[in-house]
Amino acid sequence: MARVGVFVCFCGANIADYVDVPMVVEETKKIREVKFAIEYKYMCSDPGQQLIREAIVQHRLTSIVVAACSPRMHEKTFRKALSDAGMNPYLLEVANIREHSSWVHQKDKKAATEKAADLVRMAVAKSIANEQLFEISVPVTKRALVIGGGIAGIQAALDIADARIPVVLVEKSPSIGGKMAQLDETFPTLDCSQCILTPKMVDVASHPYIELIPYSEVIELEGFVGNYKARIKKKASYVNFATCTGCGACWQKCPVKVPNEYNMGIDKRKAIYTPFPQAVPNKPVIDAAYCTMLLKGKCGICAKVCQVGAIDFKMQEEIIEREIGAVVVATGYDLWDPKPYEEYGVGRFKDIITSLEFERMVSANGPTNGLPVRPSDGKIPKNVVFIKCIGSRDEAKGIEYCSKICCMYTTKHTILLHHKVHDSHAYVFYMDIRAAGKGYEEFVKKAQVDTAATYLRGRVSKIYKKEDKLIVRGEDSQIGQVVEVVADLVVLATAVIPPKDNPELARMLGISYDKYGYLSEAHPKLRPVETAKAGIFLAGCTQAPKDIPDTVAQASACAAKVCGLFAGDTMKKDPMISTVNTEFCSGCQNCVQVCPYGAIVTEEVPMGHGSKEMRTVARINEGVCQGCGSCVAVCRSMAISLAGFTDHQIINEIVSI
Amino acid sequence: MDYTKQIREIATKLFTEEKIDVFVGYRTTGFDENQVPVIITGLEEIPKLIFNDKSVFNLTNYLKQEHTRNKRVGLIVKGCDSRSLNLLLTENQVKREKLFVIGIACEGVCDDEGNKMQHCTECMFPDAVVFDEMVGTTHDARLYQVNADVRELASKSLVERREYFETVFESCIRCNACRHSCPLCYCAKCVIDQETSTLYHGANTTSSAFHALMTWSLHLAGRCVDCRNCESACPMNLPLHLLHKQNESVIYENFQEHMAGVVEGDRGAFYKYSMKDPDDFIM
Amino acid sequence: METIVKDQHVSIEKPEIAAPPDWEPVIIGILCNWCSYAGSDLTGTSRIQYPPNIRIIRVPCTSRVDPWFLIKALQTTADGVLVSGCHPGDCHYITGNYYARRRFLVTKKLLSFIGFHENRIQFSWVSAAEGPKFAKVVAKVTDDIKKLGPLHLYKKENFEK
Amino acid sequence: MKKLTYYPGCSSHGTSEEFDKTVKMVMTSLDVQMEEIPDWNCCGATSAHTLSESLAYALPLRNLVLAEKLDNKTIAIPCASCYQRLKVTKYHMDNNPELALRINTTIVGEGTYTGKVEVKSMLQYCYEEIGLEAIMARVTKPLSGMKLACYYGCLLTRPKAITQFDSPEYPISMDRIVEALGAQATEFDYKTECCGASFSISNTEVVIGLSGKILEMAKESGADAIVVACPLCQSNLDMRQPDIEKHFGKQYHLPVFYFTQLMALAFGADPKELMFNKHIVPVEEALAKIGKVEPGPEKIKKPKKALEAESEVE
Repeated sequence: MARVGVFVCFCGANIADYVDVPMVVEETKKIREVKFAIEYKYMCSDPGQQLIREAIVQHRLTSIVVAACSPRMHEKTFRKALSDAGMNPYLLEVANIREHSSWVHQKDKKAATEKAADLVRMAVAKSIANEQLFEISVPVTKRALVIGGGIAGIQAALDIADARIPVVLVEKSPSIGGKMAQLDETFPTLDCSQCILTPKMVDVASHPYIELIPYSEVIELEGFVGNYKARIKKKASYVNFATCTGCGACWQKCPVKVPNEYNMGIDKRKAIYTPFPQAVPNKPVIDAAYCTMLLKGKCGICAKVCQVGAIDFKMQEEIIEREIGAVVVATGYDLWDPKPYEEYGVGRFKDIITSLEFERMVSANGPTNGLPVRPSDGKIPKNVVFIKCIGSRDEAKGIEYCSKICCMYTTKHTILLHHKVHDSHAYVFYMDIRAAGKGYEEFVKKAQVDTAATYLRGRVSKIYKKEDKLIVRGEDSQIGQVVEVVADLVVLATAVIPPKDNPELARMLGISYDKYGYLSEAHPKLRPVETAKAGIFLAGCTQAPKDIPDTVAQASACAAKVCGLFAGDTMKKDPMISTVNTEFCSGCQNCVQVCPYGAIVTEEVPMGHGSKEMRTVARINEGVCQGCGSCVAVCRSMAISLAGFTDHQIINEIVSI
Repeated sequence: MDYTKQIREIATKLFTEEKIDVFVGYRTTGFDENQVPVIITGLEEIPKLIFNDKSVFNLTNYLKQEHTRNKRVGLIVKGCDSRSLNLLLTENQVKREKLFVIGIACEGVCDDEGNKMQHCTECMFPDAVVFDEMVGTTHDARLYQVNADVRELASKSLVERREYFETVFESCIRCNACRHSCPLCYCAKCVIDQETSTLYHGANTTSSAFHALMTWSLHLAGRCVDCRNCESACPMNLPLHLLHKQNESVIYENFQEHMAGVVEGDRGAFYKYSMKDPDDFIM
Repeated sequence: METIVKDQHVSIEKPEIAAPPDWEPVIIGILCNWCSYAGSDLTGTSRIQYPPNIRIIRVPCTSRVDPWFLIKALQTTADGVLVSGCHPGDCHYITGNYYARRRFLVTKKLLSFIGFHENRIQFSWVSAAEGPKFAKVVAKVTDDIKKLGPLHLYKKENFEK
Repeated sequence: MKKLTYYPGCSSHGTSEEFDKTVKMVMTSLDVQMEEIPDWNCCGATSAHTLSESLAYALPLRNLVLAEKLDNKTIAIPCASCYQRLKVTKYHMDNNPELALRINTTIVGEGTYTGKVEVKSMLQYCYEEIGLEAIMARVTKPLSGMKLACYYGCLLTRPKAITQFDSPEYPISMDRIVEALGAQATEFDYKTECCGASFSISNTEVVIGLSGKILEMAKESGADAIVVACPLCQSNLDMRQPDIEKHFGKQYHLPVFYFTQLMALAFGADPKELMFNKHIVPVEEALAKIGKVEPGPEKIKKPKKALEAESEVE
């Protein structure tokens, strides 16, 4: 038989003025299971809590009901009081007679009192079905995995490592740096991208708490929060990084020329290469798709010229494993291929380039010595048309969303063009100018004045060729007329899209992604860096298009989350999660279907005691379950129960009114 | 519709080629035209098998029984039965590789008086959707129509409906035959028998019948395939299909979902959602 | 969407037993912890007054609400039920309320079909910021149920006495 | 021998007789047997879908269902608009089960749609199923010396999701075909611009403006003539050309051929049989580029197949 103690709070006058508290206590005492009931001025005060502690011992109470303010306010306080008295804290129920009664029925004391008594009775009924629950503690491996070595991954890794937590940073290309390393100057301050990025890259390489694994990919992640195991594939670089000094003799002598990805294919690199001069690590790799030694067994010049014998043509890819507790995904973005814009002649007209190509051209270390040129004849363009929203905000050809950064970088490009070619003129076709950010609007305004660029609000419908010029036909919606601009060079501001292997990555990590392929955050407003899977966080453009300041902020936020997760030796978790009674489970797996966290897996159990025949049942991973109860409601067999909100407890509440 | 010959041929073939251990089919009751399910285990019993428009029962109910579990089973399914089979497959209750399914392109089954059953005239999927071998000529696509009984009752006033169902729940004797005959009721222990619910709903009362039938029909919402095993099993002749068909019409009209069990892997409307679901009934 | 259940807006069910003069309905409110329960707390802290008939039960999410609870409530103690949760898209558990929404519609229509007035079971989306809305919702539900009178249909006691 | 279901559409019996006739000639030359859909009906054109969605799908659906009764894999349709209606209907029948169910019931009695027949435009059929090599093999009088601007119009390749053929903005199938015939296709950027379509009658000025641009660009690309695969495009570019010339005060002299006319010509057919006399803009100047061919009285030796075609048609 349950022995319930009830403690009704006056809350000063807050409750007592509108609810007849002694009357509630009297009513409560009539309940068979209630062995002790008392009112007190402030239950949450020390003496109030002392009252509870004493009553527990004196009356051998098996559960406690505190009728006071909202459980969202003081549930934790009272649970602690129970703990202090040696009672399981989850045997507490709070009847909310302040927010739900005294404050909202101030004109009718009788009704408010009746309601308060009912609420207490419901809480008593529920508490009878309460069970002892124990905080779940999950051991934590204090090491973080960062996937992606762009600015997001670099920032997250540095921030986590600065908290003296070991970080494994995995980058799939030979060098960290990402897209930011390809940029010339950055808006809105026009400071040089390399100048602010490379020190951070060097920090990563030299940080004692960061293990940098370049030219590698994460291929498998198993386990759950605090206890993941990652398998990492190290691609064969054919260069022994341990002995290589980075002298560069190999790539200077290599005879094979390959389009240079770093410069958007505008110039050539060698088959053995470091992606760019400031690469970290500054060690070359051999591109197996082009190296004639690897393809045909001929050449080997690099091995001959290498003083330290670092070239190893027999190198194989290698799988390594790391135990980690949390993952930061920072796989960045890709740029949309404008090929579907056939009416622009993309692919047919050489003098239509993308913004990143333009960025590389005007970059001081770029392939054209910092000058924009027409790819068709190498001449310096005078009239340059910039077209924004190529693929962005275009449901028919591209994607529906706004890529967020194009307005700003196009503005930057008009400035760079103006700086490099003084007698040039820029035309910008735009849909809207979206310059929301610190200093952004000012930047755009200033650029428009300084460069005297012509801004045309409207879409371009066609580009065709007339002699060696491109005729850009579009609408100037502000004058409501079709305009044609004669251009030497057309620059397309192509949309930001998620990396194409994001869905595969998401499936591998067990997190969700949206219809475009961006990885999904747990809550769009309040949990923007967490994923639905505990212990996996998102930084940068892999979640949505972002500029550099936002990316860095999100990366640091990830670091804070990781540090929070690793604050103790074990993670404490609320025990109010679901469990499966395998005896009743029919194995229909509806719960697996509806669980938003993928916390439910299946396992085989014997059909009966000692039986060899097996049947499939559901099992809930307590590390992952968040306790929403979706699975409970779809379980027709009632094999699942949610601790703290069991069917028994809720039905008790319903029938006790 | 008489496929007795074809069924016997296929069953013979299956037993001779040792593809199955048991075959679930129909046989006559022996004293009237009506039929009962039969589970046969060998060639010698094949002459018992019969299939015609009196083959009413949904045989997939037998897949949850002891004598078919873990055996290779040959089975006859009509359109509706095949949909319940699809659901059983989706819900991991049976293994496809253990089944040999004879699909029937069903012309509709008849009641005791020999009239075509009313629900067969409304049937949207007369042809089996899961089968290894198909018997009969398949049908053109058919349109969804709201069950005539549901439509009729729905057009009545609230009070009339309430009075009607009061008599229904009053008549229920809580024998649970509906549940036992339903191929989709396979829970180890039904919720209406579990302690938490028996504690409060009382015994054999109208109230408990209300509770039990409502809970049951909501557990079948989006899953019921309208085979009417429950109605044929009900000793009180309760119009149980009304509850199921009402749920089906709400689901079909509001959620743009497939009919229950038509698509393999589809668990029914309650186990998925759409952002476009109706929201206007919520304040 | 055409609905086949007509006649949902009859003002009053036929009362079998007249309501006693001092009768007050019992309404069970099942609220999700993150939006509606927080919203109802806000109603309290804002001292917005509403009728005292509602008895609130806290659940983590509307997806925890089994239609069975609603049937159980109507069968035992309640004259009406209100279930309230987060607005679509705001669910703390991402998708819970979408699943719940489907179940609610079917349950409501089914109960209406067998003779319960549609207003006996009502649903609302109330966010943690919508304290005033919560008060309005409760006032409306209470008013609706008062018009309908006491619910005796299938009540356990009627059959045990 | 290949077999093909043929849906001629109403314009083949009117403004584009020459298209219909040359299609038949060409197909015979190419060893393709065409079976016309028995009792075919109007595709609904632009009128039906402005009135009723069901009607707009039901009319083409009946044609599709009738076509399924013939035992051929493909329907080929010369008219771009008919093609569009049938293709769109097929797309929705295949991808929109709800709609399919509804529309299927509107043509009760005609049969059930199964989706086994592929819908292609005549251009697509020539390009994909016959193939450039087969076309090239039949050429007896190459069109060498002729520069042609291939104009596709708006419907043959769009919308891409539905037509699944060629590029929606810069198609090349017709260019490849005329190249196979020995002519030179010019780099022509206005391939898929709008010709003004049926505004030709209700608002001629629109057509003069739009078709005028097309002629202007075709001329600029260096073409001697324009090639089309759509009756309405042909009539707009050809019939309105004198008005356009008058309006802009320019001279284009660009005859507008159906691609099948040129195919027949290259396959060796008698130019007199190709109904060039129906054209408004005189074709002589353009045809003179090939050198040998003159639409005059001079008899040209025809290959056997083409002769057969002629006898079949007439």
